[in-house]
Amino acid sequence: MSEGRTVEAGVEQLGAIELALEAVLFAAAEPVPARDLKAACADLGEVDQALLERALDRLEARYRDRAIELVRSAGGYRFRVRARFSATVQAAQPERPARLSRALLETLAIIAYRQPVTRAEIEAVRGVAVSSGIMRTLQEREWVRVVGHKEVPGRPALYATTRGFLDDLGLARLDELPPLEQIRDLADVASDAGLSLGPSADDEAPAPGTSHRLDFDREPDARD
Amino acid sequence: MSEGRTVEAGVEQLGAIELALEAVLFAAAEPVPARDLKAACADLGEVDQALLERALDRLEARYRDRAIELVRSAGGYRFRVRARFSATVQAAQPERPARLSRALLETLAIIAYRQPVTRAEIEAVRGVAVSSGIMRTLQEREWVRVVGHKEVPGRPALYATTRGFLDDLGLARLDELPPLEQIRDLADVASDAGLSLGPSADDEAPAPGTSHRLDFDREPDARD
Amino acid sequence: MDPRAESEGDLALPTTAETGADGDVLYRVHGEPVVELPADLYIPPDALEVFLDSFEGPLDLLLYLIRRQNLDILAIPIAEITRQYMAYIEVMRALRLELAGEYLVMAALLAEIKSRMLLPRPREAESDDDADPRMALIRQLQEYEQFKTAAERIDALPRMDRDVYAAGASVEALEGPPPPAPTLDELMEALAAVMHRASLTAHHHVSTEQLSVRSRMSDILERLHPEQFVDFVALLLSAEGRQGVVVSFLAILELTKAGLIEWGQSEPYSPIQLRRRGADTTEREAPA
Repeated sequence: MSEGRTVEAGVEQLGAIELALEAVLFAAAEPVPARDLKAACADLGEVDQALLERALDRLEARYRDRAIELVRSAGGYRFRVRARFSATVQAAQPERPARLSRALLETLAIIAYRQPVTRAEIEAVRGVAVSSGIMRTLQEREWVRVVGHKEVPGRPALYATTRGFLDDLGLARLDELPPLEQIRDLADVASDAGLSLGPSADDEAPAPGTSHRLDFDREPDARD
Repeated sequence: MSEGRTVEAGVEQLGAIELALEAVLFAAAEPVPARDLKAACADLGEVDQALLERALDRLEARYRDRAIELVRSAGGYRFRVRARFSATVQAAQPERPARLSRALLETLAIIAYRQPVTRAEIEAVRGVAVSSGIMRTLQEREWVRVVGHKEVPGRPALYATTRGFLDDLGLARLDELPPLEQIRDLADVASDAGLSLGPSADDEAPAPGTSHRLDFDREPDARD
Repeated sequence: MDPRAESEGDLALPTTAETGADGDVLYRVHGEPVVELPADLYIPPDALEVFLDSFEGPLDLLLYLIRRQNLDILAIPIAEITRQYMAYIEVMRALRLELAGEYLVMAALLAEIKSRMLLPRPREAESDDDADPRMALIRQLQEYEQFKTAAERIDALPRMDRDVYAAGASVEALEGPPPPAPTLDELMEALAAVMHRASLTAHHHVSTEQLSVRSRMSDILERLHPEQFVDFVALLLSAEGRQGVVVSFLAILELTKAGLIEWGQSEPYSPIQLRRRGADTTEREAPA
């Protein structure tokens, strides 16, 4: 009997937590970290990680057949309209944001895979100067931020991507980005290319599909 | 038999409409008028007012015991977090931001100076996307309102600032905002950071109600 | 290529200052002036400017030249690629495109590589890969292509507010401490930042209409309805005073220019009337 009441209370608590999470998640404009979700349940008894996850699982299940879904990305949890309803949403609000320029995307990609990285290092990879407008736009969009300064003359800013960047792409971690294409070893280059001047048009293109996981711990300037 | 199939199809259609409405309502920045809801169901067969209302009733019932509710007002339909979750939502925001976000301020400033303006136009000026969350916040704080719709495909909302916006800034009229030329000077100064050429004495930080140009010596009070 | 780009950073390419910035270099390297479009530029002349403008820089252009011939980066036919690259540079110059310095630096580098390959190399240097400028160029091309591809893949990921949408609900019903109000200084600072950024990136101008007019535009728009004409004179007179009439009149002109309102007259010489454009008669049907 007393055990039955405990179980009863447990179910009741779980339900209350689920509703509290629902309120917080729909009220927030951004993904909500687990810490804040727990804080929202302060009045609902002891809520540890396991209980929180049970409540989140229940919430997720509740929306399984609905137009929205509970997703987890770098910044935490958020409700999102399911991708298959994107066209429906667009029909109601057809103004789509402008496309991002290639210059901006390339700059963003270099920061994402090479971070932390200086502007000069980005320019070295792209072979052109990076406009101030692009760096400001990336920071304004809160996809990129300055994480420090490189201890070289001039102390240039070191740029890195933000949690918001991952959130906007629906990623939980940086290594969920598509892997970089592998670069062929330079040792091959020397032997393949030889020193002949003539065109070697019959050379095969580099084998596609060879890719590797990105090593994010690598120092950005290791290549030099 | 054929009647049975019609009813079956009807139930299926009703369910599809309900989901489409759910997607649109959760993605929207402001209350969605009935006509836009109908437009979102364009691919789901003939949707008349009665069918729409049935789907909305179903949707409303679906959230009866949840933390959010479907509300209907003159402007349209929207989901709203129930008032009894006020404390819960607050508890999840450990540090209430003392300042408004940069993105929100920029959006608000553009609406003030370019009104009536669409979201796409704001995005074109800012160079980055404006989230529905920001537009929702601006309207809920009653600094921004929808004054009409632009007659282009999709009929995007036209945004303008409100009386409350002026009140919160301590202004009597919109044209008490500093003229754009003055802000442009400010922008130029910002871009010349490094130059010690400060702004001249009479155009320091713009203060409320000072040094603005008026082409008309008296502006009638706003009618509202 | 981005003509607005600023040359602030150090380029990794070995720059040869004595030949880099000087326009003459093209002729000396090439041997003879380029007077007509190269035969392999099979792009309609009208589209050329757009086409050339779409390159993100000299590496992008080189990569294009190599890929177009299905060549392996690792075995660039320097002589041929250099010839084509120079041809494009010449076209850009002929079209008076703003030619970023980086393109000329690359031209100089290609010329240098080509000339070094024509000369007999000292034996002791042969094993030293780093001494071969072609190696550095190949490495850079590979690296650039790597990130070019990565950029395309990132762009293809479903993105918030473009492909997917956050689900949120109104917090209007919630009670709590009042949100901070913007200060005029914050607002001006934010706007100055936008305008600065806009001047760096785009051709968008925040034009300088009178705020009183823009404010009146909003007010008038809100008072008009698509299904019902309102008397033009009444709109003007509802604003008190002579200045109010002027402001209203300018606002109506602006709204007309923006295509937001339309004018009507039931018969000749009858009062001029206005209404909002569009025939949305259902918007106000939601029950209060």
